[in-house]
Amino acid sequence: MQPVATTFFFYFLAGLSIVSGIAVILRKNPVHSALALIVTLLAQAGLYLMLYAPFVAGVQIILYAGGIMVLFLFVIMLVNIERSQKEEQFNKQWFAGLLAALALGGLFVFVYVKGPALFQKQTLPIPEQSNTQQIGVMLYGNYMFAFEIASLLLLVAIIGAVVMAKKRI
Amino acid sequence: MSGLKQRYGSGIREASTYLGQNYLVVDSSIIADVLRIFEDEYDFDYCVDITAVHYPKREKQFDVIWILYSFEHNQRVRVKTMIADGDTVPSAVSIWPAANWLEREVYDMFGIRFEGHPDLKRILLPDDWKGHPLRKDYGIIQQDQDWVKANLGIESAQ
Amino acid sequence: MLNYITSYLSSSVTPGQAGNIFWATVYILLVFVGLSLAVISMNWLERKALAHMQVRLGPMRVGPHGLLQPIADALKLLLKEDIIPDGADKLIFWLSPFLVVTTVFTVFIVVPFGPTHAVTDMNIGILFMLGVSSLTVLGIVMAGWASNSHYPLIGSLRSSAQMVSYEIAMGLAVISAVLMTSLHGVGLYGVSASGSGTGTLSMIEIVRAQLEQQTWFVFKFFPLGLIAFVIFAIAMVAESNRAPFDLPEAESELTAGFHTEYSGFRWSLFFLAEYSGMLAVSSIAVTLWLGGWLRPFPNWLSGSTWDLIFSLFPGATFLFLTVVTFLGVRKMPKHPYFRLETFGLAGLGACLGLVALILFIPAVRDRVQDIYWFSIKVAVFMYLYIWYRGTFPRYRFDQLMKVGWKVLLPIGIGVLILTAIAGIVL
Amino acid sequence: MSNSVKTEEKTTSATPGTPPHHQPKDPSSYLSHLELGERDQTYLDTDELILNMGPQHPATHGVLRVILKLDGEKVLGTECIIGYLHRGVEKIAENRTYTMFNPYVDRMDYVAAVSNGLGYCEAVEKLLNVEAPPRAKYIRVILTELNRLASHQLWLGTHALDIGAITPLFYTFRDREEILKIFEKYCGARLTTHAFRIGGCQYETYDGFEQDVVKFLDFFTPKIDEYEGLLTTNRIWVDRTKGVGKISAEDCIALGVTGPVLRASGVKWDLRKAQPYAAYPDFEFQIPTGTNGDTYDRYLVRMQEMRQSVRILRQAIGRIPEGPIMAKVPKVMKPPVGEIYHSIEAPKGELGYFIVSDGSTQPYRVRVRPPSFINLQALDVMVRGQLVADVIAVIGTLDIVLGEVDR
Repeated sequence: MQPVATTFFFYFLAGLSIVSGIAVILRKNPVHSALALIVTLLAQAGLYLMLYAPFVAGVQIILYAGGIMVLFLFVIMLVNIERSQKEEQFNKQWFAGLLAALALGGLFVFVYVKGPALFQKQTLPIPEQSNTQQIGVMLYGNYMFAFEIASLLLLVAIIGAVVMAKKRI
Repeated sequence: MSGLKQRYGSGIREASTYLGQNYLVVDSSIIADVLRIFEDEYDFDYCVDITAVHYPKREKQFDVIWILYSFEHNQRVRVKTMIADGDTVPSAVSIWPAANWLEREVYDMFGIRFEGHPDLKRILLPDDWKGHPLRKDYGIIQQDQDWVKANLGIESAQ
Repeated sequence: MLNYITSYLSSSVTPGQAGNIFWATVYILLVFVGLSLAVISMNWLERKALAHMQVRLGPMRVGPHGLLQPIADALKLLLKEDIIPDGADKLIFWLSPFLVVTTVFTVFIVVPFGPTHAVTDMNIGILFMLGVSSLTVLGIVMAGWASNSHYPLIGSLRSSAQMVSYEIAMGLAVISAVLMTSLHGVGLYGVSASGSGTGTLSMIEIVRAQLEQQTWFVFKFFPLGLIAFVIFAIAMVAESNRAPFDLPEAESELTAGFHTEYSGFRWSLFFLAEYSGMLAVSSIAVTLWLGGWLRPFPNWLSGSTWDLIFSLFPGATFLFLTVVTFLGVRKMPKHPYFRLETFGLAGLGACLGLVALILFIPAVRDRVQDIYWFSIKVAVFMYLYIWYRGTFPRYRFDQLMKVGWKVLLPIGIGVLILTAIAGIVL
Repeated sequence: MSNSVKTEEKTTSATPGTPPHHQPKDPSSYLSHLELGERDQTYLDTDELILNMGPQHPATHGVLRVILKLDGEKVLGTECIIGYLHRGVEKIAENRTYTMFNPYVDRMDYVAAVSNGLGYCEAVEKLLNVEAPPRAKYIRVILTELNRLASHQLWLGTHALDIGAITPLFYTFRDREEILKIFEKYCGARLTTHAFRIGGCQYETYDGFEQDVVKFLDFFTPKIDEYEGLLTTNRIWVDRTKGVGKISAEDCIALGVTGPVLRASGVKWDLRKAQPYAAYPDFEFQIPTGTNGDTYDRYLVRMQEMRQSVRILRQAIGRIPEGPIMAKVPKVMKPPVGEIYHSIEAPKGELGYFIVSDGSTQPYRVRVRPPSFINLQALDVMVRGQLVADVIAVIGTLDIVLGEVDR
């Protein structure tokens, strides 16, 4: 299928993710921040779709927007919003943070300007139909070990969380 | 009964039966002990009811009545004491937890205070209501005008 | 232009795949209208069926047998005062019903009513459906939180916990069905040129796989397919917040759960979303396990005679409805008060008869029977939903979690592993 | 867990319609005296949530208001706020004659109005030292047992509805209708029947009364099986009720809990047997008891009680004696000075009347010992440490009627 209005959707989604990303850090109400983060994640899922990576986009929606963010909201609802709204928005590290952000931004600009020289420009032949299958083959073939390590790490995190939540198990 | 009478003598004013029901009139000073003895020694383990009657013409205006029941003997007894307005009665909550709400209701309706009650406050009427309706000097259409005005926003609830 | 419109009619793919925007729009509108109609009729049907289970009549006043009741309800809801609580978070309160409705309706983009009767076919179809429908919980959580009240808050906490945990059992069941698509024919990893018959996430291809393998997945690797299907069928009830898993809106505990503070139009959006959600998950179940649009027994009762007989079913159904309606017309009281209703009912019967006649036309018949079989299967699920509601008490929250995590999840994993083993060994 | 719901004042003070100077009380203040249950031990910093349930709530059976202190969904403590339906029945009694007060008692436990009337009439009869004739006693037993069935049916329907099973409600109401029809035929009223008079019954049974009751019993016996078929072995029902709202026999007695709740805890005590009244000594029936004292046992006990009521009714209807239905009672009743306490086994527990007479036509004091009121006291004990959903189940299983709690 031929994509429609590619440029428009790219700038739309990119802009959306940036604006909502900024909203995440600027909103005082944590629930609003979380919702803005969801918008960011959804916009990114749209970008993945434009990159012919539908599987990644689907996983992005189902895991991040539908799963993790729901848990985020779940936790945020339990905390005292009154208290967090009175707290200061930025602490004293904001300057260091700004520096880091600027450095990263500079790197991006550098890559964008010098990019064509550094990276060879080529279009990879990505078969949209078998994209999902290829991810599967990669994960369970070439990167089997890394994949298993990652899942083990998650298991450790789960156990840690359970131990933290319950004193007596 | 006779055991009680021996122990307290004049404290037991009257112990008799009317229409097949036993009752006991006890001096208010020993009521706590009497109730405790009924529970401990005579197995009256179930406090059926606590209530009061108002006799405005008497010197001791109130009758406070405990109706007790023993599962073991299948018997009821009414223990009664007389107190004046403003006197307190020892609470029976520590003997029978059931007494909790019953005493609150007596307090609500008659204004009799129970000493040692964990949370003596009104139960059926609003907390800031004035007056105790089951006293004989409380008219049947009487109401707490201020409360009605403040809470319902109307002149009269009648 | 006309050519552009007509050229699609002969194609054998969905308008989305064909890149035909006109027909895609038409399909979207059709799905939207059809869905709304389905929700409305479901509303009437639920009230009637539930009423008859409970020895009462249900709506009887508005129209014959309360047929117009849903319309009256909708009017009432639209005219009702729209209340936004004073302490509510206005923006989120306003946004959440729309979010819920939008996500639920988006899901229907990939629902295959027939080999070409879907708005589009994605190669991540099932993932897309699960993903987007998992966003509805966000709307519910937002609604509960934004209401700024205790009951909605508890309702939304419950619903988020419930949906997240049942999604896992649901996903496992789905994976075992997806696995079945690849366990036939070439290649263990399912890498194949055509993509059909081997591992796929596309809704249409999953149904095609069932056609090629000559079996509905519910019967495949018996009883593995059946168990996976049952897991899904239980989890989907929990996902759509229906009895006996309707804890987020448990009337007796939380008054109305997350939508306690909603009224009028906004409330009706939640209502619409709930019923569309039920339809959505039912269509997933039908697609994955019950052969989607395939007619019954394509393997045993094959041949052109059987094809003809089965293709007459849609028309026959409407003919049956027509007959029932006209019997109802004859039974209407003769009192002049009922004259209008009698005429109305007769009119409805005439319309149904007309539809039946149209459905008997060969060209229409062939195009429509897929949709018919799909809808019938979904309707069975809808009836099950009503039936559950009529018979089951409500689970308690900890028991609900126990069922999800300690029963469905282990069984789901077991079925997944066994399916994989069965696929290699058999 | 708490204040994501911003502040209590903000939500409540802006309610339209209340006078501006009226500040509703903060619900948490009601709980200040309670020794609360223990919270789950965690490393997380969580708060309690205070949930105000009622007085307008679909499952509090009227205008009961329960304030719950929750840790998540676990109940740490409860406080019942009652009195929203207080009509001062006891005060009214002091200003009416004995006869005039009779219809008022029907309005207390309005789903078992006949039982209320029976208790009051018998108490006054005792005070007057008269006895109702045997035929009247039999009619009283029949109507009271029918009323017990009706009350238990209403309990079953609403209790099941609270737990989420909506269908039994309609089944029980369908069958309760038949009982109400018999009441209507007998005395013209369906709910607040005022069926009995002091000294006997006002009305002779209508023609075909016996047949109607027998017909009802034949119709009703299979219906009990139908209810049980829907619930008794229903997996979810058992899960929801077993082990929920447990109360031991000792606690029951200490808290004065009576009726099916007490019997479900294993105490075989029924006033119909323990201190028989009316014509109950003539009948054979059993007292069903439970063992665990949980909601499921209370359910089973009440179901068994329905069967026993049917048994009593079958015995009673077969041998109603002939004779007068009214004892000789003076037109103007002036009981001698004295006091009486008389109690009967109402569907909900021990219903007692304590009447003080000063020799005039009006009672000097009437005290009602309402079973619902005292049973409700056990709510806190029964729900501590359980979940919000269990509170609903326990309120349902206590079978309270707010008209009787508040009087």
